Amino acid sequence: MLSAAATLPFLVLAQATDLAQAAPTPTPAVQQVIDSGSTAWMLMSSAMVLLMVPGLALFYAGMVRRKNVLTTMLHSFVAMAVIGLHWVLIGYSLAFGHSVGGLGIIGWNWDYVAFQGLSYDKLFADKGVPELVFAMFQGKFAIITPALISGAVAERFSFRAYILFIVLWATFVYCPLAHMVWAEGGWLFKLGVLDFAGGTVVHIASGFSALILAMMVGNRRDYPDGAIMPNSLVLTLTGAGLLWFGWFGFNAGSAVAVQSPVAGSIAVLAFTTTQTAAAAAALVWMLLEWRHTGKPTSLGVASGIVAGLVAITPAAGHVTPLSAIIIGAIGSVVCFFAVQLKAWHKKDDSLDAFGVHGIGGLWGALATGIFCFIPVKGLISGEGITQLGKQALGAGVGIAMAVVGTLVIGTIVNAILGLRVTDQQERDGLDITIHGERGYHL
Amino acid sequence: MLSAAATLPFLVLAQATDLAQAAPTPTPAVQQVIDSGSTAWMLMSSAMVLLMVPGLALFYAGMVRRKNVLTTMLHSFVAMAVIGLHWVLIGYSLAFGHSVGGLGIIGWNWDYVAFQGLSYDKLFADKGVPELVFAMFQGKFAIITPALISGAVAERFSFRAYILFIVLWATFVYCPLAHMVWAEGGWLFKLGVLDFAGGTVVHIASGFSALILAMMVGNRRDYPDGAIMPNSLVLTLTGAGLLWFGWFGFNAGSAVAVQSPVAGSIAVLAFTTTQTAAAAAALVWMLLEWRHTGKPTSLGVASGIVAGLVAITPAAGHVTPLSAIIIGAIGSVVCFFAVQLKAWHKKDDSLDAFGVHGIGGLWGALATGIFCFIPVKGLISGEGITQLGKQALGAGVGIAMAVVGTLVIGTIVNAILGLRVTDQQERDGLDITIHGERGYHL
Amino acid sequence: MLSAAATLPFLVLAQATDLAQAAPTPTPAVQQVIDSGSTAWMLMSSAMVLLMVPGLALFYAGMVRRKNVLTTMLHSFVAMAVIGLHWVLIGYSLAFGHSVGGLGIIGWNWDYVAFQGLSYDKLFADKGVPELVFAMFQGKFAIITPALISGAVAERFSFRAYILFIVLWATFVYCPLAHMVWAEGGWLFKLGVLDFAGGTVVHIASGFSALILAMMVGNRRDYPDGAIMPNSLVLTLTGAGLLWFGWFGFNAGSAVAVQSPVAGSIAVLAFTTTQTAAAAAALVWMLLEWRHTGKPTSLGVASGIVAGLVAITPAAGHVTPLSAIIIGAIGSVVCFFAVQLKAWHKKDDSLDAFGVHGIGGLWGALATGIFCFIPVKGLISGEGITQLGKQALGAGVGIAMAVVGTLVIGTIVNAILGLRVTDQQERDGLDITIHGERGYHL
Amino acid sequence: MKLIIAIIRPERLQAVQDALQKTLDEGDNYRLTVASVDGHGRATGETEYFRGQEVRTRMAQRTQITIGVNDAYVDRAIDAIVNAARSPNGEVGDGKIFVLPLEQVVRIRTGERGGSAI
Amino acid sequence: MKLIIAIIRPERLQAVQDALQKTLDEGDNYRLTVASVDGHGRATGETEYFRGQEVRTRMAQRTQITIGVNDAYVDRAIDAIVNAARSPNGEVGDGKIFVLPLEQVVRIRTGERGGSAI
Amino acid sequence: MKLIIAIIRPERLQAVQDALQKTLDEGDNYRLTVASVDGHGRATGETEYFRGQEVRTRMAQRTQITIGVNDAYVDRAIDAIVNAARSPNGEVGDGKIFVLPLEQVVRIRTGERGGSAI
Ligand SMILES: Nc1ncnc2c1ncn2[C@@H]1O[C@H](COP(=O)(O)OP(=O)(O)O)[C@@H](O)[C@H]1O
Ligand SMILES: Nc1ncnc2c1ncn2[C@@H]1O[C@H](COP(=O)(O)OP(=O)(O)O)[C@@H](O)[C@H]1O
Ligand SMILES: Nc1ncnc2c1ncn2[C@@H]1O[C@H](COP(=O)(O)OP(=O)(O)O)[C@@H](O)[C@H]1O
Repeated sequence: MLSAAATLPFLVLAQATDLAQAAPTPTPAVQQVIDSGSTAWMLMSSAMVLLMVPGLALFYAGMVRRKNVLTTMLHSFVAMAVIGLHWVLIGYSLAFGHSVGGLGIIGWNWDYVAFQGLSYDKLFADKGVPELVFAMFQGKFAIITPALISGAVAERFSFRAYILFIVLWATFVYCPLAHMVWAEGGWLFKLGVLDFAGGTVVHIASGFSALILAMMVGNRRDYPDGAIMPNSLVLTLTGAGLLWFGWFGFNAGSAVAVQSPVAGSIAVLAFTTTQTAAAAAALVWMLLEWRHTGKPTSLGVASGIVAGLVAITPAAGHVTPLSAIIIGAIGSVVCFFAVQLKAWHKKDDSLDAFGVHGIGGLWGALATGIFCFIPVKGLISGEGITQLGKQALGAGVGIAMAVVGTLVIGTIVNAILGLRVTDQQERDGLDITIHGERGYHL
Repeated sequence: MLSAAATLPFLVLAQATDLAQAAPTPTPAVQQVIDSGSTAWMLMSSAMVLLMVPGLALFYAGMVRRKNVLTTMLHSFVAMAVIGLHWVLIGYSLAFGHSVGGLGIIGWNWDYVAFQGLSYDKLFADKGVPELVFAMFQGKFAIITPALISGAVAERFSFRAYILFIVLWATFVYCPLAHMVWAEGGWLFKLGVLDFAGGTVVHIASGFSALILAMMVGNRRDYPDGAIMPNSLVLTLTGAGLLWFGWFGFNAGSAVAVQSPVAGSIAVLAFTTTQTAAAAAALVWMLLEWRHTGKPTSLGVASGIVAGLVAITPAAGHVTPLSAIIIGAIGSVVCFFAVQLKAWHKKDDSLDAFGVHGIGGLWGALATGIFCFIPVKGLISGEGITQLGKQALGAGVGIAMAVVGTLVIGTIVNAILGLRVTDQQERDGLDITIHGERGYHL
Repeated sequence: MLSAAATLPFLVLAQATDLAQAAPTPTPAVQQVIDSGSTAWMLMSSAMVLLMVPGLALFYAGMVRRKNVLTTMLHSFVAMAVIGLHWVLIGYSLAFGHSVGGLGIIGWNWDYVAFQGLSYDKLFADKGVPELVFAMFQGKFAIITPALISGAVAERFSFRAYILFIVLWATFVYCPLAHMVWAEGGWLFKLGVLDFAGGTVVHIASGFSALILAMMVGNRRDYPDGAIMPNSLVLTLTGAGLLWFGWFGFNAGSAVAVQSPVAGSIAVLAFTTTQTAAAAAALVWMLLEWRHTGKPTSLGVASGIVAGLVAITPAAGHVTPLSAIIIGAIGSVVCFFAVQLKAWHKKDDSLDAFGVHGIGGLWGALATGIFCFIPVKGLISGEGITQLGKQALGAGVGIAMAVVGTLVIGTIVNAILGLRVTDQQERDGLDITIHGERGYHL
Repeated sequence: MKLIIAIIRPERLQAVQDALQKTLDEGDNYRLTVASVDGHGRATGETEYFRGQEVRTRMAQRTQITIGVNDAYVDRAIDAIVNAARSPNGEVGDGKIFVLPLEQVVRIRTGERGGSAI
Repeated sequence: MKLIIAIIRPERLQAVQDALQKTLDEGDNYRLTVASVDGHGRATGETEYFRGQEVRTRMAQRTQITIGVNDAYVDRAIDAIVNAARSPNGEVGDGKIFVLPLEQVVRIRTGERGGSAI
Repeated sequence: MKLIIAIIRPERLQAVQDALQKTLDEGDNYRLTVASVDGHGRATGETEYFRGQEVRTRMAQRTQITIGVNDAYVDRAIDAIVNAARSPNGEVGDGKIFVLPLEQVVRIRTGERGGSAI
């Protein structure tokens, strides 16, 4: 029985190609047995992605002023609560249910509501892991994605509005996009768009939404003249460390979509590219700064790490480690300049969610089409720009969904609750005025 | 050989029911081979539970005043040292050795002393993992449980007394309770009391002990009028994040007791319920506060997370994800009000170890009897209150052990070393007066 | 097929002995199948060792003055970037390539450059894991080792010089040493020197280099009279917690070198000894302080944890849990006194990289020869001092490489860039003068 | 006008604020500025340890309050502080009050000067 | 000589520094000392919450600047601070300036005393 | 009585404390209050960077000590501070000492006032 499973790794390539060609594969009852190694890895990956949320909280919180440190952390923590529930109740069904009308735009499965029909012993496709752990893993992505947006609107966004916004956004932007790109019946998936761990679904979606939302809510009152200094870059670096750690789960855990056993070659490849891209990007960002201002900053290194991780996300299991170095390095360059542009356009994307996630994700999505070699070959493998074209299409759809979705949802939320805190609240800090707390009593 | 193992998952239900019916199953030599996936997951889970200890240190340390931040962290860290050794030397033997006299109250095995007889290649029951990793996993529980108590007596407890207390408490409260509830020969185990990952053994035991100890040592000199403000809620939130992460190991790793492969369906179920309960509880606590005081606090979200995790602990592998949402939500409500009661009874359970762990653990233990569906069916499965009755009995025994044990041990320690620091030490802070250090030189 | 794999655990002992006897085992095509459990564990271990780097950053950063907190963290973070790349580009080839000239001193494999020849589906030896994950795991060791050195020269070392230094040091000290001790063709490996997870390669090498480098760069201007106080021991304790967690990956992951499945008995044994040694050492350090100064400090507990982890590193998979307690306890004693010696010799090994890693690693290397029982037997198994002799040889080579290498590289770097910042920079702090940032704006 | 600088125990701040508010709100509005400081008083010889090495250290955390008052309220403010900040039996470490002559006060909001600006 | 102690909003510090520098650099060199403080002004009744329990709290973060100036520059310094620290319409919380007589100044570097040492 | 406010380098605090203790303990008891501040002196134009954007910043960390002394000890205290706080060759950034007239001192513990309360 298990020996049947044991031959599977050799089928990965073939399979993955199939997936990419994407006729809704009828899942045959190939693998009826739990593979404990794969399950262990998925459990672990899911836990690691959850840890990225506090990691993000620290990363962001370190960059705001002391008076807003808690509200900034809460943006991430409350997503764990709110989207954590949303996913179980309806999110998973919307993203991974049967394509409604076969259109490949959104899913729905009454069975999946509150996981009622997901029996604990139901396996996921032919991957040898329980479907629940796949659902959990994906749920963590749904949590962190809206939390990423919060960086763009830090220090002035209404907390109530934020909660309503992320619920609507998860429902009408994230879940459809995840369905299109990742679900078996999704139209972009069927088209063969590659997005290994979420360059489009996670980073383009959150990054472009972030920019729009920042423009809708307007600049901080002290931006750009108020000497807004980070309360503690120690937190930011710590957060970057946790993010890097968790990202291994994010990327290497995403092998669940393409291979069995899950903890196999593709997972390891994704792990490796994650590491090399992040290292290259961190170094490049630091060198750019060194050249530019004479000061290699710790925030620069942290930003480079994240930029590299973002850039490699869609490509992680599709490219070689060397390609990953290039993707990370270029990712750092484009993000660095995207961030510098702020000095010119003066849109207060406070913690550079757009500059890093939007631009980094876009680059990564395209780079996947350039550098991929498995399961399909891309530009540098001499297979022309077909895949690059698909990638551009995927990215374009992601951008469109993000921009339009955020404009509409933002307008609605603004009408109901108002997007912005009062001037007095902003000045005195959101921690004390909204949450009745202070970050430090030192 | 392995294909024999491979059929095991399908036996889980049957097996687990057996366990619950609890005639001391003679372990046949079914599984002679290490299952690397299960072992990987147990290694990982053990490491994650260890990480909960620094997580707890941060969670607690953030809430005390600056002058006591280190001593509060040390309460957790020193448990890693002291109970870490205690467990290896005698704790494991007391908890998981053969029932002395067959009474099911305490164990002993000379072989287990200092793990001398635990050959590194000895497997644990039929679970396909080395017994050493089971012992390590359990050892982490033994470490964190007394550390939980420290929250109730923060900022005034003598450090020497604390060390003596936890050694005695581990010996005379924790180990017997673990034996009764979890060891094959334990009488509560044989009776069919369910405690998946320690609602009774860990949370009821520590929570009720915490209350008693807080009453024995008395209120802090500045309580309740001294405006005792948390030195850094950033630490508390970070700690809550680490706890949530680690709790996945705590709960999903506890599948080791019921299934093979360990990293299988029940582990995944426990993982899922852990996630949903925590999310629901965090949201509910925040909403209660919002209604109550108008301020949704970050400490409230953190407290809700922990309350939910506590409540689901005994039920994790026994209930559905939807039940877990309800358990978490109600857990948050009962803990929230238990904590508010302090304003009335004025017992200085400083960081609410009783309010959260005692009450949350009690609710979880009972909720298990209400919502369980596997391996036995509970109230909502229409099987009546039999299981609920067993759960109440288990909880009652846990409470009795905790209360009596703490009264006796506390009295003894008080007689030998005194429970409380001097007034001067308390005023100037324990960090400088006892440890000769300060938390910050900022 | 897999059932062939399944019998492997029983060969571990035999195999391991073979390895120790060390004729370059021709790797037969025994294991052609990925073992997902072992791969899961290696992925996890690699991620955990990466997390040790931010852990180390926090551990060190907490101990320096506020004005140098970021530069101290950067020493670790920049190693992730720089050595992260170095390893992929040439490090792995130098350390694990074919022995150049068969001398067993350094390796080289054009194939390994940039991992070009490491196909993602190539397995590692007979361990059932992809070679890429082995390379990643080892790469994390290469990152953290030079970062350890930075503790000795904190608060005064030039950032540029540091980067150049670690690149050269990784190339000319670390990689050769790793080759000699761990590569199949390494001469010390062939001789049977045991170094389970890096007592010699990691701790002796970094610790002795640290001392030399501290002497070359000279004392801090305020040492020893300037009341140099740690800016936040909260960070140091948090770092110690992350280090302990990550060290489980460090040590138990190192089972990859000796057994299949990797996540098996030896991994569990290493996990257990890691835990017991750390606990014993933490307790002993605290008690020593208590006796010595009357104050059991939190830094003492943290230092003890690290000392114990260092001491057990080379022995982790070779000794019993009880031996580990002894090794940890003695490790704490020797490190404690080594650190106290500073008051006498007045060499400003600022954060005691030598006292803890150099001395602790040396003790551990020797202790391995005393206490080992698997795969070879040592002194206390009554097999005489053969193994102890080999261990002493290994340690001696490590020390020699470190001392000579650091002297040469330090001299070169000093000539090119200067090792030390200006007096003004040192006085105003490296964060603001070199990196243009401050750790806190509280 | 005087500038009162008082060094008190942190845990007394709330009581002091209450007392000052009661006292000052009749006339001046109650306003003050608070800083975190370290006090070195009688109890000398405190030491901190860093890996076994002794370091002379700051004694204990204190709270410094700065408050500008009109002459009429100086004594009342002092009394209020003394009463609220003293520990039950008056213990070493309770702190000090310093009264400095204050020549000018300016309210930034309005540019107003003098007693009415306090 | 006077010692000026001003309590301002943190976000105004940069503007105040610029203004002071412009004003003072002609004569004295511009130098000042900055501390982080908490202000309690008009807006009383702020509360913080700790697990549902209300605690009276410090109102808001303020920045305190201390600056020693020669008599000739006192008014100019005050004006510079007022102008730079005032929020657009002058709002409650903008802060205060206190002017104290300063009897002596010593420059540690040289031991110099008096006006030239400022 | 005078109130001495001195701004010094943090690394000089211990030396200053020792010097003051030696000087003051004969008469007054040695007591002082210490705060962490940021100094802006001669060296203007320091910048900090935030994602590539320049921000004018606080120059460097300084320690402020506040000490109330009786008239007889003022000069001795100043000398003690100057000697202990000066860097070997007297460098820019060594700091300043301000001496303010002090009208009243109250010991909270006893309510005592005046010179003996210092
Ligand atoms: N002369 C002084 N100058 C500056 N600060 C002082 C002085 N006397 C007391 N303090 C401050 O007040 C705090 C408490 O002083 P305390 O020990 O209570 O004085 P006393 O012993 O006179 O009651 C000290 O820690 C210090 O911060
Ligand atoms: N009399 C005073 N004594 C001490 N500090 C004061 C005084 N008045 C104002 N402050 C400080 O200035 C800050 C701002 O005061 P503010 O509310 O603007 O006064 P106003 O209402 O008179 O404009 C306060 O938070 C407080 O820190
Ligand atoms: N006139 C002043 N007012 C306020 N603080 C001052 C003044 N002069 C100096 N300081 C403080 O002293 C610190 C050191 O000053 P410094 O640059 O040494 O002065 P100088 O160049 O006159 O020796 C400054 O950073 C500042 O904090």
